[in-house]
Amino acid sequence: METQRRTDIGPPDFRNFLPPIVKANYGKWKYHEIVKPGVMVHVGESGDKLFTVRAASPRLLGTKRIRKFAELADRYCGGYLRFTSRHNVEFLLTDESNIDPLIADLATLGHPVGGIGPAISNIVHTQGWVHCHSAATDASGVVKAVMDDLHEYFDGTKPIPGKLRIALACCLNMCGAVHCSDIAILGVHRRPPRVQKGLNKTCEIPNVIAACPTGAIRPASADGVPTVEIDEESCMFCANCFSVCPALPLADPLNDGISIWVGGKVSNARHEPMFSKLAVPFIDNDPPRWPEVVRNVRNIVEVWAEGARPHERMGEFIERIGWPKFFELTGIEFTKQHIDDYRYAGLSYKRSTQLRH
Amino acid sequence: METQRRTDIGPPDFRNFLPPIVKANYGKWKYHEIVKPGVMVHVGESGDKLFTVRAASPRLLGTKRIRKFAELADRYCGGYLRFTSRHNVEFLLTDESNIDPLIADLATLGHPVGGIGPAISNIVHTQGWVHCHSAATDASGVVKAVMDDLHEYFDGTKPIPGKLRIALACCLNMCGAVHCSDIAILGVHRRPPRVQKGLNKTCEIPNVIAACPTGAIRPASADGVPTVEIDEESCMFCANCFSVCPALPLADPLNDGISIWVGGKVSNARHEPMFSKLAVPFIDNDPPRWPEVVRNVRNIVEVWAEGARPHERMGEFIERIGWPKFFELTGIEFTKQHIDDYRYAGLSYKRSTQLRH
Amino acid sequence: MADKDSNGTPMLDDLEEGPWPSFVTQIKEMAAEGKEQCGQLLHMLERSYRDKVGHWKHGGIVGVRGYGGGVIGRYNDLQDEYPAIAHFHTVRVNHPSGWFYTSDALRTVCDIWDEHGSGLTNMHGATGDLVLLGTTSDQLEPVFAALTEHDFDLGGSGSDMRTPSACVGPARCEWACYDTLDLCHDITMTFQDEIHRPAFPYKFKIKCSGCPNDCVASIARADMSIIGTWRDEIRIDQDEVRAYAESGMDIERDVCRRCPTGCCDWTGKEFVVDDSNCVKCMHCINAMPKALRPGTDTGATILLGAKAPIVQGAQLSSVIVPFMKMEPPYEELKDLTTRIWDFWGEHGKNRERVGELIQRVGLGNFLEAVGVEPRPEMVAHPRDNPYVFYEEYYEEEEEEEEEEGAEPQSAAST
Amino acid sequence: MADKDSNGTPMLDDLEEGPWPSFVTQIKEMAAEGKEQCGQLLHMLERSYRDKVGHWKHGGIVGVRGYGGGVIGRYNDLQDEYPAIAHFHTVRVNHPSGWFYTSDALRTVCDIWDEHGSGLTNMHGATGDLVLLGTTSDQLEPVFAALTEHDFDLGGSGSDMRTPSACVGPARCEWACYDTLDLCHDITMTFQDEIHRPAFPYKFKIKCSGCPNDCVASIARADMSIIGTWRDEIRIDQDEVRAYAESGMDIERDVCRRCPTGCCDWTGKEFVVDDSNCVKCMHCINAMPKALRPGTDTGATILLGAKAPIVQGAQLSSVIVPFMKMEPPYEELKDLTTRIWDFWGEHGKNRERVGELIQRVGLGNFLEAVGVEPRPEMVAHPRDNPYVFYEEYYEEEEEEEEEEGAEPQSAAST
Ligand code: SRM
Ligand code: SRM
Ligand code: SRM
Ligand code: SRM
Ligand code: SF4
Ligand code: SF4
Ligand code: SF4
Ligand code: SF4
Ligand code: SF4
Ligand code: SF4
Ligand code: SF4
Ligand code: SF4
Repeated sequence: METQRRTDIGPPDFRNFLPPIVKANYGKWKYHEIVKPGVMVHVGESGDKLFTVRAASPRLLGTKRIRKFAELADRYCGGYLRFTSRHNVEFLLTDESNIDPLIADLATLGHPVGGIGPAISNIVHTQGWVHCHSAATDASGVVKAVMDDLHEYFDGTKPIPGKLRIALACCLNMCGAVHCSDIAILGVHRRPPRVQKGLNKTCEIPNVIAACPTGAIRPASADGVPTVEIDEESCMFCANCFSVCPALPLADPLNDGISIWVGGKVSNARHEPMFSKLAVPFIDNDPPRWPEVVRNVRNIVEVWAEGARPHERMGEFIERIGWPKFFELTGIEFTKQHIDDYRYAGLSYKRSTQLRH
Repeated sequence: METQRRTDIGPPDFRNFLPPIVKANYGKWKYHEIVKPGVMVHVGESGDKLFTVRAASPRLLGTKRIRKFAELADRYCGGYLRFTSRHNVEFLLTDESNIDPLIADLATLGHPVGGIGPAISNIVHTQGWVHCHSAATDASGVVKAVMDDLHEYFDGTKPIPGKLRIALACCLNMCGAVHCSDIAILGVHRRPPRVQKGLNKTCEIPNVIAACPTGAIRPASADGVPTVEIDEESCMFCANCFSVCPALPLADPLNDGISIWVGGKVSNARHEPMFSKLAVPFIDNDPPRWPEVVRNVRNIVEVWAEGARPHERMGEFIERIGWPKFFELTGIEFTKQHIDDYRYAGLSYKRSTQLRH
Repeated sequence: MADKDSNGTPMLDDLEEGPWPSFVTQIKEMAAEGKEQCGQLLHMLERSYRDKVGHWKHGGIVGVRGYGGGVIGRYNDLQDEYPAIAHFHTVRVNHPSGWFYTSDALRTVCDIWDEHGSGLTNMHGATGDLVLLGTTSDQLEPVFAALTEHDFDLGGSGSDMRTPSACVGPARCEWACYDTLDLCHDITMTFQDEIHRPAFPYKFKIKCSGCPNDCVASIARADMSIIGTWRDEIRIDQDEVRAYAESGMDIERDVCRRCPTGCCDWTGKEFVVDDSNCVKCMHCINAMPKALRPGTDTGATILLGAKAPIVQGAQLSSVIVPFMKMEPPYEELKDLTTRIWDFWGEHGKNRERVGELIQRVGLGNFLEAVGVEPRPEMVAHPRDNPYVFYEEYYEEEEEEEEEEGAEPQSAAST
Repeated sequence: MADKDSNGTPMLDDLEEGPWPSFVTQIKEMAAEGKEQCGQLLHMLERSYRDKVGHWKHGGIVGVRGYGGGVIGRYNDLQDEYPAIAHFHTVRVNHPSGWFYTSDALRTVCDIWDEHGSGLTNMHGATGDLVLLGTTSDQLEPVFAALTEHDFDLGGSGSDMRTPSACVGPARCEWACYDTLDLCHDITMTFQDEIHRPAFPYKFKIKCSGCPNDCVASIARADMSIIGTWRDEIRIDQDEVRAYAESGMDIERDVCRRCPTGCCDWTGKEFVVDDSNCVKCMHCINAMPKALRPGTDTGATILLGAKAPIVQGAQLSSVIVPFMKMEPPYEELKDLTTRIWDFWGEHGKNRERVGELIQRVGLGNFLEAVGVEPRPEMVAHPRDNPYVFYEEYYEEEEEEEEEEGAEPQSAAST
């Protein structure tokens, strides 16, 4: 038996999963055009045409739905499909006449088509209460509520100036890599960890102390047993201590919630990549639909859609009009929390007189 | 007697020193024009004309020369003159016909006229070996050598695209505020402080230890007497310890010298103010004329004068062409020393793919 | 509604409404298939919605024999109430480069997961893995056996090399400056041991984007970002440029004025690029895909260090090799990678990412250690503070004799 | 040359050659006037040129009665060889605003200094003082008496308020947005005690520039930078603009394209400014002084914290009041300044400049402490890291009772 156990074989070779037209035109594509919302065509130097239909996905998929996707792929494109880096599903067609029937079937199945070109695509997100122990909010539920509200920006009903990327992470670990998104939704804790009894049994106290960037954790002892104590004044709720020690939970119904960030980008197009900056410091968790989060995101999207120039990403737009104007247009209040006070804080102060008055 | 001792009277009221034409047009100037190198006219709403003749000064002046300036002022402009924030002397004339005779007299006295408009003005500088204990190089001597070489850029013989500001400081205290100059000449130590015997008598050991930003200073004792020892590996020669403790001199003939910095600016015109960045890490002290420093400064000036657009300051020019191009054009070698490794180092790394190849 | 309330998850039921596909529906579908775990997951999640707090505990170390990564252990804190998801571990399956599948391949995975797990997945995880969401410890070996039997293998987790990912690249993109899919597959195969057996100070991620548009967000999310670019001229089809102009595009305003270096011009007849000042940002090409294409002397820029903010603050990757040709067997890249791992392995602290290590020791020292020459392309600008370290200084003859010190006297820099 | 060599300072003699006025000539002139100090200074300096090291020692505390600042003590380390400059202290004389003088005023100072000192000066020091360079301890009181008798007073040194300085401003500049000279003189008089009696954690400098050109470099060199600006429209004389165009200026290229916000346009006939997006950078005005002028609703931006790099790195001042009207008696500004000094005096460490204090406690906390509302104008951008401090959190009823904590529970922020 043992001898038969296969390990370190790696993933299947992608070449076995490429449609013939891709094999034929591999590396020889000439240009692409957007045919209509959610549909684009790539034309090869050979003249071959590959049509891509991009459909929305909740990312959390049951095998039943995946089998449905497989069925559709068999029916319309020889069984070839792929998923995108933003978790949409893409069907790769050669027969143009299959596009509309496919879109119709997808609609019945509940998957709108869109997200290509100047549009809001799927929200990159994370586990939340569905599967993670570290979450300060849910992921899938917030995403569903926000995209229900913004779907017209996905399916092309409402045209916008350029790409707008939204991401969500349910804690500061930022598995959704929200630190570079046009709009980022971030779950945050706001209460210091509560030290659990028997911490010393589960955790290495020196590691725990070392884990804290602000030195808020000190060794202590509770009736003879070694443990730690938290200097609550210097805790900024990063949860790094919890990552290394289960006995320091931060999750707390009254103090957990969501913050909203804006103006990040990843691409090198025009402006170099940028981090997202704080827009709304805190909104209470309000399941199932987080109405305040939804309202704030829409508000920000609309301000941008209204004012941005073609191709202009959120961060480029804000840099052009200036942050004071951004806060004025969105009606978001500028507070002490918006002013950086971490390591590089000083570099974010305004060190010139170039101001609009 | 005591009662007669005057204190806290402050400086004389500048109003008593203003020429009548200035009093008459105070705050009511309309525009100015550059008449010729070193001469400009300010025209009041009244139509009055005030001519300014700006002459170079070594800044270090003996009373004899100052009396000469006073004489010239009496002869040509009713005794009114001023000095500039870059230490030039300005004569304030109302009678246009006095300009040339004044310039002639100044020439005989050895003071070229210039520095107005797109020009290299006087070098803001410091004490150096003439009067400071902290100097890693001389100030006045280097300034003299550099300006002897660049005087044509001051007196207008060689036109340039915009203002170019040079400053010199003889140690990292930067009294010349060289941190924001188009070209900065900075004296640097490169040998850790040498602990003098009897340090404990002159210095507070805890203060000395606290003064070191890199924690390179440790308490120690030499045959029973408390003193400090220097971890030479973590010393970067800032001399802050010396500022608080005379028993820790850094000055050293073999290791002191000059570094050259570029691209800083102060004005808010066009680009926000910028810090100077390292160009040449180290040049040996080579009195009396520091030929390598002079050569490097001229080289940088010429590269800029050659390539810059109208009004474009050094830093704006370099940002436009890119730092790699700057090093290529000047032939200055890019080394490990150019890469920041202090507190905010990470923020100076190139975090995009926007590169010229 | 009535029947919805009856199943006791009114809040989640509400999330089935609306145009966007619902994850709740997905869980319910699988519950309806008879997956008890999914029913209980649904109810525990509803409870989280009421309590406003998660009910998962810190995961213990679980996995498959011989591997140190690929499985995320997960247990709930209400074991008695939700026993079917008492363990609910995640299995990270290494996806095929570019996330390409055939319907058969997908069905194979579904069959395996229906047999051994909850039937729930993430297509895909944020790192790129095909995430199988929720199974019990005893099913880990069987699921692994079934997967490998069908040519699938696990991805990374813990302090190992994580599953690399790549943009669609040459398979469907005219802008791919190197073969992202091949490189991604190649390094995944080369570094199987590093992926499966955690031996690093912390995680290490590699992401491959074919051009500076960076469609896998590698500059923000990968310890090593490999981003395609070119050295020669942008290819221009002037007729197509004119066609864009005629179709009403304001080329001067929307293309030229948005060029970061202002190095392109529209004469009204011709689109002119000063390629020596082009920083390969892609904008003009993005705006006129039918008219413009990257050059043909292509390769990639290698950048290091991107990561999330925990705990010193987020980082974007920074340039370590401005331009590298990208051709199989990618030796130059692999050598560099190993040298980086060696230095990191030796000097990295526990849970210190490569980007943090570089900032701690200084880029200059890091370059020396991994044998790369410093170049101005690696910095946005040279240092603006005067705190330069020098490793040695000169001493006068006498001093030397006294101290018997070498001249120049040496002291390692920090 | 012969006679030059004979005086034994060949290196310095060489620095008398060349077109630029020579400091050596100045020292020699005063030596020739019979100032022995100057002769010895020259020879000691020549020695420094040979040795490549200075010969001055750390200055001890010297000064005039009742003052803690204004004099920099200086002693050489070769007392026996150069006794005439064994002490060679610097006296910092507070200059008149804008460095305006009459010939008589200059002669007065010369008379005093010829009598009591070396006759050498710096016109002026980098902070702005009229620097009297070199005298002996016993001459300090007499020189002070003579100066005050003629209406001059000392400037600052040590941990006090330093001599403020101002650009020429309304006296000779059409762009002055407030009366820099009057403000400079007014605060100098108001804060005489703070200038003469060091009571701060460290030095505090104020510099007044009439417009964003910042001709006294206040944003780089002053703990408090007061820089003129305006709120209304740039005044435009279109005829003069056209005159510049006719005279050959490329307004589109050299003015409009260099506008940081691209908010001005040249139609070929008219120069149009979108003042709502103008950031008052001065460029278009600088380029066309006959045609453009700042608006008439003028005031100043107040910034804090500039300093040299010792020891945490250099800082430029940052905005604390985006726009403040600047009219005598300048109460608003003086109140703010005192509130800042109070907080700094209480919380500043020894040798900690205001800019360093702000970075240590955080701008947000600093604003609270000095009673200024946070505004987006104060930052280049909001924070990009998620590490937000909150001073309080909520607790549930039970917890409270247990802990008898107030709700919300309070904890001061750092
Ligand atoms: C399919 C996908 C790659 C993949 O392997 O999965 C992809 C595919 C394409 N991208 Fe992308 N991008 C994809 C994720 C990204 C990402 C990553 C992300 O969003 O997390 C980025 C970086 C986003 C950012 O900067 O924050 C990205 C930034 C771009 C850009 C630059 C946009 C900009 O102006 O900044 C372009 C060019 C353009 O759209 O003008 C682009 C262009 C394209 C083109 C047109 C390239 C081509 O010629 O085929 C492709 C389809 C058009 C379109 O609009 O989607 N793609 N693209 C990804 C689709 C995600 C989705 O489902 O929506
Ligand atoms: C006299 C003086 C003020 C004083 O009270 O002493 C002064 C006077 C004038 N400056 Fe200045 N500036 C003076 C130091 C400065 C400084 C400070 C410094 O150099 O340390 C700066 C900031 C320099 C920097 O950014 O690093 C300065 C940046 C400017 C600028 C902006 C230049 C730019 O494009 O960045 C202008 C506008 C221009 O020249 O186009 C300007 C313009 C002017 C004008 C034209 C203003 C006017 O309408 O009268 C004045 C004479 C023209 C000229 O070119 O000198 N002045 N000016 C200073 C003369 C110093 C000297 O002897 O050369
Ligand atoms: C599953 C996934 C989120 C998702 O829903 O897709 C995920 C889930 C977790 N991440 Fe992550 N991370 C996931 C992609 C990321 C990414 C995005 C990426 O890889 O592009 C990041 C940001 C980029 C980066 O690596 O910095 C990310 C940054 C973190 C961090 C912070 C690491 C850091 O150095 O800052 C942690 C904390 C830790 O490692 O202790 C973390 C830790 C975790 C843990 C293991 C929680 C923990 O501390 O043990 C989460 C397990 C959740 C669960 O129970 O399923 N996860 N994590 C992603 C992996 C799926 C996959 O393999 O495809
Ligand atoms: C005389 C002068 C240089 C000159 O030749 O003009 C000067 C000379 C000295 N400065 Fe300075 N500084 C002078 C303007 C400056 C400036 C420029 C400015 O004020 O615009 C700066 C940079 C701006 C700033 O304040 O940060 C400056 C930053 C320093 C520092 C660093 C302070 C810091 O926080 O970084 C020190 C070190 C210290 O204070 O211990 C210093 C210390 C000194 C000392 C007292 C040396 C010492 O450590 O005791 C020097 C006395 C030299 C001597 O023997 O005459 N000097 N010093 C300037 C004062 C003349 C005047 O009053 O007009
Ligand atoms: S972001 Fe935080 S809570 Fe969300 S999946 Fe990642 S680690 Fe878990
Ligand atoms: S949450 Fe972060 S800041 Fe607070 S104690 Fe834990 S590690 Fe320290
Ligand atoms: S820069 Fe340094 S050496 Fe020069 S005067 Fe200032 S403190 Fe003295
Ligand atoms: S010079 Fe600076 S770094 Fe070196 S020991 Fe002194 S204080 Fe420390
Ligand atoms: S990164 Fe570039 S090559 Fe890859 S898919 Fe995006 S646009 Fe195409
Ligand atoms: S790729 Fe970018 S930088 Fe190059 S020409 Fe086009 S827009 Fe300009
Ligand atoms: S700062 Fe402005 S107002 Fe003052 S002199 Fe310079 S240009 Fe004139
Ligand atoms: S002052 Fe500056 S920002 Fe304002 S219009 Fe003129 S150039 Fe533009």
